[in-house]
Amino acid sequence: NGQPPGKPEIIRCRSPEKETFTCWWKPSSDGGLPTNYTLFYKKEREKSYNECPDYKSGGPNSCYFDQKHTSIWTIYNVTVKATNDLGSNTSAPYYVDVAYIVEPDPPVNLTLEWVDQAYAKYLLLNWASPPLADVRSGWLTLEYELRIKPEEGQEWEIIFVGLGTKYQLFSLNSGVKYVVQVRCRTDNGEWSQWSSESYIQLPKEFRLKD
Amino acid sequence: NGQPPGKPEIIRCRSPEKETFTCWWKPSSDGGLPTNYTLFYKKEREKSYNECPDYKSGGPNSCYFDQKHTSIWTIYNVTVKATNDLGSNTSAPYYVDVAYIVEPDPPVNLTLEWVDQAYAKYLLLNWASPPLADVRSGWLTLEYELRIKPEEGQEWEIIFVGLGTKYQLFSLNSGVKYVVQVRCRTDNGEWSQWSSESYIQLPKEFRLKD
Amino acid sequence: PICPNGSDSCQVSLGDLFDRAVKLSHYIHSLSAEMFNEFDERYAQGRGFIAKAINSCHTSTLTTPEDKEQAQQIHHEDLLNVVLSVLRSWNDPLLHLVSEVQRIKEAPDTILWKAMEIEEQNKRLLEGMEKIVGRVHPGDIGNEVYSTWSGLPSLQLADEDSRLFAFYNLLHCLRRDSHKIDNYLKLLKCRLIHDSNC
Repeated sequence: NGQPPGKPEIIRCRSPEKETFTCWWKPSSDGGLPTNYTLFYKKEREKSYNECPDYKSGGPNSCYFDQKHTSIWTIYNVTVKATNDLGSNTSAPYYVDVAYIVEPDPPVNLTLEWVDQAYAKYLLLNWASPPLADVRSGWLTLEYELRIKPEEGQEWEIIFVGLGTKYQLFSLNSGVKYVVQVRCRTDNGEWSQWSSESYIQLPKEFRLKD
Repeated sequence: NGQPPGKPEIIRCRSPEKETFTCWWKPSSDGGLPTNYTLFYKKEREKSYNECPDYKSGGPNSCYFDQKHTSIWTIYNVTVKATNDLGSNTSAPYYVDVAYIVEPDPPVNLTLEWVDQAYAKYLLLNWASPPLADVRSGWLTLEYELRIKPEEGQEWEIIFVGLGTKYQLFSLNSGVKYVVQVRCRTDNGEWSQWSSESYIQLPKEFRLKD
Repeated sequence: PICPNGSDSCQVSLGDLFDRAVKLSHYIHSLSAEMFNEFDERYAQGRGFIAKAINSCHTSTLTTPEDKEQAQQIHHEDLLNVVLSVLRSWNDPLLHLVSEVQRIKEAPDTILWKAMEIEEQNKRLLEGMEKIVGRVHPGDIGNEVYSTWSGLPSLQLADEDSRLFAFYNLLHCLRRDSHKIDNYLKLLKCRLIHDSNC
């Protein structure tokens, strides 16, 4: 007994650095029988479908396209086919242009330093772009956003920083322990996840000019 | 009798939004005779001068360059010539790079709000970018600076804010009436005028967390 | 003060020219992306336009780098010419887009304003690119290669679905090509001004 498989679905495609990308699918019912999945893709201007080059690197139910298989500004038509002994079922086509699915990894090495000089006291934040992202050649241009709150506080304050990888925060409350995170995005794409948290305990007594 | 005119001088050029610009000149002695002024300009590598396209829109002793006559890709060499019946006198050349003479209008809608929460008490400042620049955010990236002082005080404290249009100010003195203003500039342009003043009377008794 | 020693050496530096070109290309792309998204949400939901939009940009005849490796291997002179060709290919369609958008039923002002702003800024960027090419290779204002556009009749079709697809396709291609231009210019700037060390 058993049934042909249900219709699977491509649920998401993502590129971390506009050089490679991964697509994931969601299986449907397997009809009670062993079911295997085959992903096919066709690029603009190509007549026939090709099969997924790498089912492993992206984890279960995924297909990973390395640099050799990735073109930008080209529409990929991606489908996945579920097959078991009683038949097969193919997903609706999922159209994707790698230029518009870039979600970078979070920034790294976020450091916080309290600067106490005569003319100004401020918190100096420094971070680095995610290692995978080729910012150096200009292939990827990242803009950043940071958020900060007192460790005990509920509400994050979000500050859009723009292109730089350091920031000076002037107006903070003395004696408070703050937690900070930073994230990035490229060309109106998706924001990365927030970086891991960094903490700093501000010195108790500093009075701005009375 | 009478004299040839004195040497006039181009005193200032300003662009409000990197799309148009205006130059002003200062007449010198008119030699006691009716004197008229002609403004000439030429762009990089151009051999011959062109005459001012519009003497009216910018007010007296001015020349207005509309969008059609404004280019951000070239340096302008601008001179003004004073002429009367006994001769003429031409100013020294004044060089203009439109990207460096952008002086936006001041920010608007500056509001002040005293926030009194368990973990923090601070003055919350909010403002908006000048209308002309607002529609073209991204082409006109504005950064902001605010200044604050007790109403009776002499010395302003100036705080560079960066790209954001709101700010939290912590270390203020209870019971004092403060006056605040904010201004803006594009990345390599001139600071705008200060916005109109906003006032706030801080509550008498509040203790920062000890 | 600019031009301290008079007018002969007085010109905008190549670095400043590239800064302004990149700022403008970034701005044009973000406007194009916003305009496409706005049109897509308002007029294209559930019509399956994306499937028909495949391989139908008037600029697809131009050979352009399609990944990082190709973009980094191409000589900067050729990449500058690619940018010029793509920009020139959009002068005509952008002109018509502005007039035709006004005929779309209940076209929001925001789409119309963006179409006008992009048309204006595209001309400005083309002026800048010709200046940059002339500076990088004196005497050369770049090849005159560009793709002609013959899409005006389709923007004026009586059948609404076909006409809306024509707009969708044009805005989709504009988003794509403005992204290419922005990306290529950022590469060129890093290569020529910052020795590939941005």
